[in-house]
Amino acid sequence: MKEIKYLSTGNEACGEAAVRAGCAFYAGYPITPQNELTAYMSLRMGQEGRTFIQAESELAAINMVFGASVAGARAMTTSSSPGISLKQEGISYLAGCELPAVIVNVVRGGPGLGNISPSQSDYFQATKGGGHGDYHIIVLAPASVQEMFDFTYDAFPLADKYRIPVMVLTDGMLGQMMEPLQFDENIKPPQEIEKPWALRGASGRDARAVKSLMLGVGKGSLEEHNEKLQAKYRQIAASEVRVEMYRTDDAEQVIVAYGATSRIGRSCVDRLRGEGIKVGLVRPVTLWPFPYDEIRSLADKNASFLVVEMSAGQMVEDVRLAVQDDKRVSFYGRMGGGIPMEEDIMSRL
Amino acid sequence: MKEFKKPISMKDVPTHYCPGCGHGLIHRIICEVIDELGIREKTVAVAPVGCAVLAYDYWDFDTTEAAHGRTPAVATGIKRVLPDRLVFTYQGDGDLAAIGTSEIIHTGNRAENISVIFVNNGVYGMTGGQMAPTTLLGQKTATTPFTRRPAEDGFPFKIMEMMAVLPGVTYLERTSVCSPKEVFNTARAIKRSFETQLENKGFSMVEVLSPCPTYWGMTPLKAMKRIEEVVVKEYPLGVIKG
Amino acid sequence: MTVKNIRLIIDKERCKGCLLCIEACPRGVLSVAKGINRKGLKHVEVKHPEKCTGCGMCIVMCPDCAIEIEKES
Amino acid sequence: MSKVKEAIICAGFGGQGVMVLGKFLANAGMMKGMYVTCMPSYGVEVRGGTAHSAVRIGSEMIADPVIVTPGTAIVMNGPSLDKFESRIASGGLLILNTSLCEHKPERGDIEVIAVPLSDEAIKLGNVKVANIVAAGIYSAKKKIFDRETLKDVVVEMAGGREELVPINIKAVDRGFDIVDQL
Repeated sequence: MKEIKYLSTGNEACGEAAVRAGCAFYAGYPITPQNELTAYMSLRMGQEGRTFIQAESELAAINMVFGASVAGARAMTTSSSPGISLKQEGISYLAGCELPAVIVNVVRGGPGLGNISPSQSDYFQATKGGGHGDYHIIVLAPASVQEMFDFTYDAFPLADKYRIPVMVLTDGMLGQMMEPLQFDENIKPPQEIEKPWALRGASGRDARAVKSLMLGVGKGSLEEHNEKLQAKYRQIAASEVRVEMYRTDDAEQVIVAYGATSRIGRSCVDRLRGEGIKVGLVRPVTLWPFPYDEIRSLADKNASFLVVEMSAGQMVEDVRLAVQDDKRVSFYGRMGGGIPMEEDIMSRL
Repeated sequence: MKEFKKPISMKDVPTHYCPGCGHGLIHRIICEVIDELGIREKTVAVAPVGCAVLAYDYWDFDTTEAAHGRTPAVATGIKRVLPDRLVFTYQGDGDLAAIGTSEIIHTGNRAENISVIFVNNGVYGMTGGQMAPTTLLGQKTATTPFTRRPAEDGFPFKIMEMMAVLPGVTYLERTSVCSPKEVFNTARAIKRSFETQLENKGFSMVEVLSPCPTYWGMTPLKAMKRIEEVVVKEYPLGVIKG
Repeated sequence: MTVKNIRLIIDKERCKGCLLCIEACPRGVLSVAKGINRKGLKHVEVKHPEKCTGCGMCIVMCPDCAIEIEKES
Repeated sequence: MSKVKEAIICAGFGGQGVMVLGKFLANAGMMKGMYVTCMPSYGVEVRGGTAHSAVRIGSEMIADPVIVTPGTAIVMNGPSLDKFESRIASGGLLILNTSLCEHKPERGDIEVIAVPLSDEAIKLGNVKVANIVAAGIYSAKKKIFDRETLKDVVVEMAGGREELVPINIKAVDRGFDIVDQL
């Protein structure tokens, strides 16, 4: 093993992870603040002799990824909020067809064009479906440049294993900032698994279709298909929750924050602990599946919760679902690109 | 001695299409060409949204289904991953010339080495006979109750002529299925399109003028006559490029 | 080479009665049947098999793969 | 290691290498085994003519890469002085490029090192190394990294343009010399 370490932006770390994870196909479209990622992929995919396409739109990009995934390739697209809204159509089709794909959302402020500052206002869209129909995608929320790499790398085998789109939900701050990035120079792509469902030509077997239109009744009906999807989602919820519990064992007050905001939350915990105040941090790493049980176990110990987000309050609804006592859940959020300040968080504890 | 029978690339099931619908004909023509070229096992097709969405129920080769209009984008993804397969899209005029205009133009402009079979019947069939971009002036549809008038609805969309200016586009031809002669001609054109792809010569597209007796409000025979006498005046047959 | 025993077969359950084959046939072999098929559709039948030369124009125009020809030489 | 908690803003015109300067200092911190973040200004601001990068270097994990109140501002032109002078922490450090700034800073509660950085760079042979002279000044003043570390970073960041290494090393030295002569 030979570790390499260098200063990288989050966007480039994400791109490098995709290359290292064996991403064979990338399609993207320019949008700030993820442009470095598309540019990086154009260089690296070209160097590796893999496919990079600058699509004519986000709609085209996600559907190119759909095609590459149908053909059995590890495929990725990346964008930022307005572009991800356009991609929702394709994500719904990927979910319906049970196709793996990796989608990175470097979130910016909204609604509409909003601004290009960091934001966490796409939480609902990412975790509650986003497009039409009953579906979920796995959502990973990195909080550092290193995790931009690690989680993107992990997203590919997760997508393959469950035949599901996996989203890396990050923001303009994590995408643009530079931090040390370290990984094994000889890191191998995660083991490719058989994709017996892929369409590569009906050679030596019956022809088949990859589709999401289910007009039949009984066997092969949409209801049956959705039951199957839901069973898969239950399985993922049971086995893929990731959460970081920081100094929560004896915590009377718990900050719940993910991604960039969790960094501020952690710093608040350290400072308040220094003053003898029993504060902890829960950082959901998977936003879907959400760590309901972990938060509930703290609620059972009578902790109260302060949810901090760069939004008007989206994840707070999941925390309320977990705690089931609204009086013990409070919220602090910023909505215009401002990052919650430590003083503002600590004054609420 | 030669027998006339169903192509082996066609599943032995009845189609859901209306009597006299051109889709059944064009499906069969494609399957005959695939049989003739012996490429059934290396074909991956992309079905559109529209009446032909269920094409995979009739074609006995691998087929996926794209979101409305994104058909060429999906085909692009497949072809880039599997460059040695025959990849084609099958699209109606709503899918290709309305919601998917951007995808078709850019896929052609990228010189994607795929084939496009564009079925122009001048209406939206699946949704109930609404105006398509290709609807003729003076034609009555569910959404042009006073007929298509340029001031309100614009003009019939000649997508092939527009595509012709793109350097990435290798071969364009417009055919019809209104008579046995034209059916043979369509088969020849589709074969040429597939061969263009198999020889790595780039993007090609065959527009097939096709009848929709149901939403044209006429018998299948009259619909064929209408193509022959009326539709071809707006959409002249022949090689447009290549 | 002479052709004997041309057999024109119409799958009436598949036929939707569009009549494109009748128009295509140069020798008036086909006509509309009196009855209907199980889908309730008027369908085409072979009325004058003796006139058929096996040219296949009917098949060329059939949107439903409802016609086949078998020949023995 | 003593506790380090540096917050630096590097600001100037686009093309003055303030992004490179931020990355340069962050790289030096990383080489010293410290936690670092470097946050470029991006988007609209870049097109507006002035650009800046925010660098944190610390012996503990860094929460927020955004810097509202920098402990140090390295200011390469006049408009950036207008923008950042008021934000520098009381008792903080301002390194000012007087070659491209006609007015003087007004704050009395900060330490100011005013040097014609662009002219110094021209004397060395390339106006573009003004940023590295500034890095030398910062490092000499704060004593967080030594000359050799900075020179290692110069080599590390050369990225195929090795011909630029000698002049950048001279720029590092010049920065240290300027502080020695204060």
